Amino acid sequence: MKKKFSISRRIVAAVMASFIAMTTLSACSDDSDAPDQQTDKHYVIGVIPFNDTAAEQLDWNNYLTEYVAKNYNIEFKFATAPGDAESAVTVVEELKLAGAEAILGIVDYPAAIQKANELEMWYIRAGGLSTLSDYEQIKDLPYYLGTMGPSLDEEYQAGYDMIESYVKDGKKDILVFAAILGLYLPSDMHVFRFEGMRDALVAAGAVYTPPASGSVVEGPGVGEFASGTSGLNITTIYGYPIESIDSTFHDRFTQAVSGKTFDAVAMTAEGSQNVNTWLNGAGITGVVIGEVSSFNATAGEAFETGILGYVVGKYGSSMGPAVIALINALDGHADIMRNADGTGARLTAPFWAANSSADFAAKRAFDDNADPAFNKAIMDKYIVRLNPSVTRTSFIEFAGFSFDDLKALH
Amino acid sequence: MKGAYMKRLAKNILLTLIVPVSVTAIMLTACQIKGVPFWAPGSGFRAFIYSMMLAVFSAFALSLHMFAGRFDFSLGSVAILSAVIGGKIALAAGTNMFGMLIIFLIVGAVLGTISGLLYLLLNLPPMITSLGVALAYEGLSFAFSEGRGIQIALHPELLGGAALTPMFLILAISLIIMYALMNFTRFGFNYRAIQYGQKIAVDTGLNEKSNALVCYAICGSLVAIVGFLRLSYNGALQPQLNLSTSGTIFSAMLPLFIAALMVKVCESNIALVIGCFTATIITQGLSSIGLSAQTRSLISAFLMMFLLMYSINGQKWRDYFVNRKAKAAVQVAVA
Amino acid sequence: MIVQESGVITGISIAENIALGEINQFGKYGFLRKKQVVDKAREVLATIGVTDIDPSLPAASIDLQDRKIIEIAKVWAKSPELFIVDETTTAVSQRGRSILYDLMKQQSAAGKSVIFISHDIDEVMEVCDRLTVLRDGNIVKSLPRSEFSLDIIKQLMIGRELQGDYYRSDYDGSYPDEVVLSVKDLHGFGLTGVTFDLHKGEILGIGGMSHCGMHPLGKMLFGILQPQNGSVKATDGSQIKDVATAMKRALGYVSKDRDSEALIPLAPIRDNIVSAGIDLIAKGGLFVFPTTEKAFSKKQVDDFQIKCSSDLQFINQLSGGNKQKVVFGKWIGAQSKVMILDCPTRGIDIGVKQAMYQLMYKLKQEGVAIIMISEELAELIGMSDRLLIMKNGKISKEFARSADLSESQIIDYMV
Amino acid sequence: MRDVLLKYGNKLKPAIPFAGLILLAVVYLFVTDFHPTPFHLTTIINQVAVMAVLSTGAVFIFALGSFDISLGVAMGVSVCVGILAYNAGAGVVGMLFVCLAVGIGVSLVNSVLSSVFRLPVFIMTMAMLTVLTAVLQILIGGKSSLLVPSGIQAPIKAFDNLWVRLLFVGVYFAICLVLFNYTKIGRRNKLVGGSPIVAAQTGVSIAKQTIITFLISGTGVGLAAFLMLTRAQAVSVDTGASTGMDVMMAIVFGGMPLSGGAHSKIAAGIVGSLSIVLVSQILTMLGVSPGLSQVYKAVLFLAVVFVASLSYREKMLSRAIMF
Repeated sequence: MKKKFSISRRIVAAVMASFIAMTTLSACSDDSDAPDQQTDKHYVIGVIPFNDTAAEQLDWNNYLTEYVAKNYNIEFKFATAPGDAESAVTVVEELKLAGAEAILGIVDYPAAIQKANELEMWYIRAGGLSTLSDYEQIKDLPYYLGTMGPSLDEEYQAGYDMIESYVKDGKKDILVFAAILGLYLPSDMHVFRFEGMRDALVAAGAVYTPPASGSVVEGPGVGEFASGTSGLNITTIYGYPIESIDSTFHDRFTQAVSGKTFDAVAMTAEGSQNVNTWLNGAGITGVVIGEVSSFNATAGEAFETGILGYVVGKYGSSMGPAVIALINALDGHADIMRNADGTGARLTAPFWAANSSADFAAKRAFDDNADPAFNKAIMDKYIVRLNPSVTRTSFIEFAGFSFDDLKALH
Repeated sequence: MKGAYMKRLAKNILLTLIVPVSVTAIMLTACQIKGVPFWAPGSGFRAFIYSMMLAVFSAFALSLHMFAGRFDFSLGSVAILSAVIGGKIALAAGTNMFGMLIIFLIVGAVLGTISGLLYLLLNLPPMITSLGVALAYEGLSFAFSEGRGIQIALHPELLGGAALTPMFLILAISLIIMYALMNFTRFGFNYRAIQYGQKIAVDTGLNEKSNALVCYAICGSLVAIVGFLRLSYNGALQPQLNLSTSGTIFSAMLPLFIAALMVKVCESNIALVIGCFTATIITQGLSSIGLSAQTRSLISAFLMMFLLMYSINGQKWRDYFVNRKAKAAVQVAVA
Repeated sequence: MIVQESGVITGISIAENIALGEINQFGKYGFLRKKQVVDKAREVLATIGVTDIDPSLPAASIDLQDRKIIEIAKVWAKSPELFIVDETTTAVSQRGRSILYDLMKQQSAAGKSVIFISHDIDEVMEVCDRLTVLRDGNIVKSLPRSEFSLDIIKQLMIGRELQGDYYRSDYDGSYPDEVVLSVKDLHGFGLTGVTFDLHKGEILGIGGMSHCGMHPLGKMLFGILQPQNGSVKATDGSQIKDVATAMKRALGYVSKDRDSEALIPLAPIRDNIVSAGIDLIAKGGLFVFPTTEKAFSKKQVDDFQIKCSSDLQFINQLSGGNKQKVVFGKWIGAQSKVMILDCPTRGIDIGVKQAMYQLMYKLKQEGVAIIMISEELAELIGMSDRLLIMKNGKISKEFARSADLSESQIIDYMV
Repeated sequence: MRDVLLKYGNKLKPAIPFAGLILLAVVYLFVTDFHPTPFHLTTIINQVAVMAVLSTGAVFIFALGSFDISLGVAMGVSVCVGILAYNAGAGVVGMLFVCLAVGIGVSLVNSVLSSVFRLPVFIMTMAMLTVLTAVLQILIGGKSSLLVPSGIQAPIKAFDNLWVRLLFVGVYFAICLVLFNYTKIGRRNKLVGGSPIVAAQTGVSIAKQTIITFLISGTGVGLAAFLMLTRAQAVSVDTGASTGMDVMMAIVFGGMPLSGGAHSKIAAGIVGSLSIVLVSQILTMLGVSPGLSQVYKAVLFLAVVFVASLSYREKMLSRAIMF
C-alpha cells in the first residue's frame, strides 16, 4: 500500500510539474513575441484550422507564427480543428477565453460565426470562399468581415486549366481522380474542381455520361467519359484512401486502372505521392500527376522526382490579406473589407499554378518565410492606421493579387 | 484409431471450409449475375490481399488481447505512431524495405511494451489504460511529425513491402510464428493457462505480469505490420487525432466473429485468417456488385450482430429444432 | 497448495495443468517440448498411483472429482517441502481422499511437512500429528495427537462449551397441516419426477449424493430454473415460474454458492441485506431512503451479530460464517415464510453452524417452512422433521423424525 | 498504518475526482490570472451541458457494468431527425419531442437487443455504432451538413442560452440523482452491476432493468441532442462521431469504476465532463498544439483514474468485464 501511494504521489507530482512547465512555457512565449514596432497595438488572433494535419494548413500556420507574429505585434492562438458544428462553437468560445479578439477561420460553420459575433470577435473566413447558402445565413452579422479566398469559379478554373494543360501537352490517357466526390464527405471545392475538369474534357471533344440516379455512387457522384472526338482515353475514380473510412477504395482504384496505362492523372485534391504509389503498385509507372494542393516542400520533392507535373494551389502567405483585414477591423476599420450595405464581403483570391519543376521551385522560393509573397512591405500599405489612403476598392485588389501582381511589387 | 483420427480431421476441415467457400461462392455468383468481375484483373488481387492483411494483423492483435480478457483501443494509434517513428528511422538509416519492416517490428514492440508497462504499473482496467495510450500515441504521432505524418513515396527502395510476394511471405511467416508461439513456447502455454483460469494460474505461481507484457509487445509488433503495410501501400500516412484511430479495431470485429464460428474445428490462428478472408470477400463482393458504402456497412453490422446473437443464443436456437429429449440433456449439462 | 475451490483450468490439457507454473523446466530458450510435458505428467500421476487418466487429454474431458486428483498431482509434481491441503477433502471422491491421505503420509515419512486445513474434526483427528485451532483469525491452541478429543476440539473451536444442544433436542417431528408449497412431478435438470408437499413450520430435509438432483431442485423451487414438466405451487395455488413470483409468495433461497450466487462480494453489507427486502421499504413502490435502509440493515446486523466495522463494510472482507449470516439476514429481513436452504452450513465454522441450527429451529417455531438441502447426513438427521432422500433425480425414501435414525440406515437409499 | 490508510482511503476515495476537479479549477484560475469573469463560467456551462446530460444518463449503463459506445452517434441521428422535423415545420417544442423520441427509440432497440437476445452491451453497441453512422449518412443525404435557419430572430436562438442549458442539465441531473440514489431503480442497477447472477436470484429482472436503464440514458440522448441542436444548429456526418468515447472518458474521469456496481456514483458524469472541459480550455488558453494537448489530456486522465482507483485493487491484473 505504502509503495503504491508513493508511486501515485510521484505521478501527481509529474502532472503538476508538467502543468507548471506548460504555464511557464506559455509565459516565455509571451515574452518572445516582443513587438518589433513599439507603436503597434498588441492583438491576439485566434486561428481555427480546417484540419490539423493537412499540409496546406501547416504551411499557413507556419507563415502566421514564423513571419506575421514576428513582424507584427500579433499573437496567434491555434485551436484544434473542429470535427462538427458544436465543436466549432466550442472552439470559438475557447479562443475568446484564450484572449483572442478576432478569429481567422478556415472553417465556416454558421453557428460558430454567430457565436463569434455574439462574443464581439471579428471573424474572417479565409482560405476559400464560403458557399452562398452558408454566406446568406451570416452575412448580416456586424462582426462578420466576410470570406476571402479562391472562389468556386476559381476552383472550377483550376480544374479546367489542369486538363487544358494536359491536352495541350498531348497527354492521351488521363485518369481523373475526383477524390471524395462519390462519398458521404462532400465538399463544394471538389465538386467545382471536378466540373472544371469535366468541361475541359468535353471541350476537347470527350463525351460525359453522369452517374445514373440511384447508382452506386452517393453524393454528387462521378460519371464516365467516352473519348468522342477528343482522341483521349479517360478513366474516372473517386474515394478517400483511409481504410477505416472508405474500406473498398483500393479495390475500386485497382478495378479502375487495371490493364490500362496513363500519361497523366488529374486530381481534385492533394496526395500525388499516394496516387503514384498505388499506380506503381498496379504496375503503372511514369505517370505525370496534377494535384490541387499547396506550394510546400513535399510537393516540391514530388516535382523534382517527376511524380508531379502540375500543381495548382494556395501558398503559405496567402493568409496575409486576411490577417490585414482583421488588423484593420481591430483598429476600427472593418468597413475597409465589409460591403457598403453593411454585409460581410466575398473577396476572391487567385490560386497559383505551376507546370514544371523549375516553375514550381521559383514560385516556392518567392514565398519563403524570410521574405514571403505577402510580406510586410506590401501588407503595411493596406493597414489603414499606417496608410489612411486605403479604400475598399484598393483593399479588394490587394486581396486578389495574383502571383504576377506580387512579383511586380517585390 | 488412426482411421477415426483421419475421419475427424476430414470432418473438421470440411466444417472449417464450409463458411469461406460458401460465402465466396455466393459472392462470385452474385458478381456473375451482375456481370461484373469480382476483382480487377491484374492488381485487383493485390488490393484484396492488402485489405485482408490489414484485417488479419489487426484481428491477431485484438484477439490476443481479447482472449486474455483485455480490450485495447490503442492498437490503431500504435500502428500510426510506429509508422511515423519507424518511417523516420528508416529514412534516416537509408535502409531498404526489409530493414524498414524490422525497424517497424522493433518500434511496435517497444510501443506495445510501454503501453503494457503502463497497464502493469497502473493496474487499471486495460480498456481505460488503452484509451489514455491511444490519446497519447495519436498526439505523439502528430507532435513528432509536426502534423505532417510520414512520406516514403519518393524512396522506391522502401516501397515494395505491400507487393504480393512480400505480403504472402509476411503472412506465412507470421502465421508460423504465431502458431509456434501459441503451441510450442512457454509464453503460449502460460497465455492459455491465464486465458482459461486467471485466478488458478496466478495462485499456482505463474507470472501473469511478464506474460501480459510479452503479449503487449507482440501485439505492438503485429499492428506495426499494419502500419508498415499501410505506409508501403499508400506511400504516405497522416496522423489522426481525437481517437479516430480506434476505427481500426471496429473493422477487425467482423473477422473475429466469423473466426469464432470455426474455432472449435480449426486451429485458432488459421481460423482467424479464414475469418479475415471471409470478411474481406464479403466487403469486396458487396462493393463489386455495386452496393453503396452505407448499405455495405449496414450489412456487415447486421451480420456481426447476427453472429453475436448466434454465438450466444445458437444453442437455444438449435435446441428449438431438435426434440425435447435432447433439450433436457443440454439443460443438464448447463446446470 | 491444494485449495477448496476448483484449481484446474479446463481450457488446457491435463498435462499442462500439472506443469502449470513450472513450465520453465521444459525446453530451452522459451520454447516448449510438449512431449516432455505429457511424459512428466504421466510420471507424476503414476507416482500417486493413478494410471487410468491420459494426461494429453483436455482437462475439460474429465469429471470434477478426477480434476481434484489432477490438482493433487499438480502440487505433488513440485515435490513441495511443505504440502498445504485446504478444505480439499469435502470436494474429493473417496479415491481422491485415499490418494491424498497416502501422499500426506509419504510426505511426513520423507521428513517433510503437511498443513492440513479442514472443518471435519474426525478427519483431522485421524490423519494429523498436531492440531492448531483457529478462531476469529487467532490461534487458540495447539494440541499434540495424544491430547486429541472431540469435545475439547469442539470447545476450542467455538471458544466456550457448546451451550445447549448442537442440533435441536426434541424428536417431535410434528408440524401444522397447512401446505405452503406443493411440488408435483418435477422433471428437467436431472430430475425425473419429484413430488412432495411442504408444510407450515416444517423443516424438510433433502439429502443425497451431490449429483442426485437436489441442488437443481432447490433452484427450481425458487423459480431460478424452469422445470420441463410439473409444477411448484404456493399456498394460494399460484404457480412459481420465476424468482419474482417466488419472492412475492415470500419464498427465500440460500444458495450453496455463497460468493457467486447469494452475495455481491464487492458491495457493502447494507446493499446485500436490503436487496431482497427492498420492496418492503420502498415508499410508493419506488423510493428508497437511506435512513429506512440503514435501519433495515442494522436490525439484521444486530439480530445476527454480524461481526463488522459497520454495515458499510464490504462483503469480501467478511469470514464465511459472517457472510452466511448476511445471506440469512437478507432473506429473513425480506420476511420470507418459506426458506429454501441449499447447504446452509457449508464452509462455516462450528459456532456459526450451531447458531444457524438454532435459528432454523426458531424460524420453525414461528411458522416458517424450511427446506434444507444438504450433503451432510448428520445435520439432516439432527434438524429435519421429515427427511427426503434422493437418488438419480427421484425421491428414493422418506424418513420421519426419529431418535433412532442413523446414517447407515439412510446411506443405502443414496447410492 | 496500513489499516488506517485503507480505512480513510475508502472514505476519501469518492472525493478524489472532486479533488481533481478542484485542482483543475485552481490551475484554471491560475491560467486566467485569477480574474475569472462571468463569461468564463458561462462558457464552461455552455460547453459542458451536452456532455453532462449524455454522461449522466450513461452512468446508469455503466452501473450495470456495461457501456454503450454508440451513445454519441445515437445523439447525432437524433439531432439529424430533429433538424428534419424542424425544417418540416415542427417548431422548437416539436423538435424537442422528436429528439427525445429518437433518442429513446434507439435506446429501446439497444435494450431489446441486449436483454432479449442477451448480447453483451459493449460489443452490441459497437455494431450499433456502424448501423447508426450509416443511418446518419443516409439521412443527411450526401450534403456536407443540414442546417436549421439560425438568424438572430430564429425561434431556435431563444433556446441557445445559458439558462435553458442550466435548466435542462439541472432538471435531468436532479431526476437522475433521485432515481439513482433514492429509488429501487438505482439500487437494482448497482446490484446487477455487482453480480447479475445474485441480482437475478434476488428477484431482479435483468431484462426489465436493462430496458429501464436504456430508457433513462435514451432520454439523456434526446435531451443532449436538443441542447446540441440549439447550440450548433447543424448536423454533419461527423456529429457525435467521437462523443461516445468522450462520454466514456468523462465518466471514468469522474471516478466511476469500469465494472459498475456498488462504487458507482451518479455525479461521475458531471464531474468528469467538467474536468474535461476545464482541461480543454486550459490547454487552449496556454496555446498548446493539438498533438501535445492530447498527450497532456492522456497523462492527466490516467493519473486521475489511477489515484481514484487506488483503494480497490487486487493482486491479479484487471481484466475487461464486457466479454
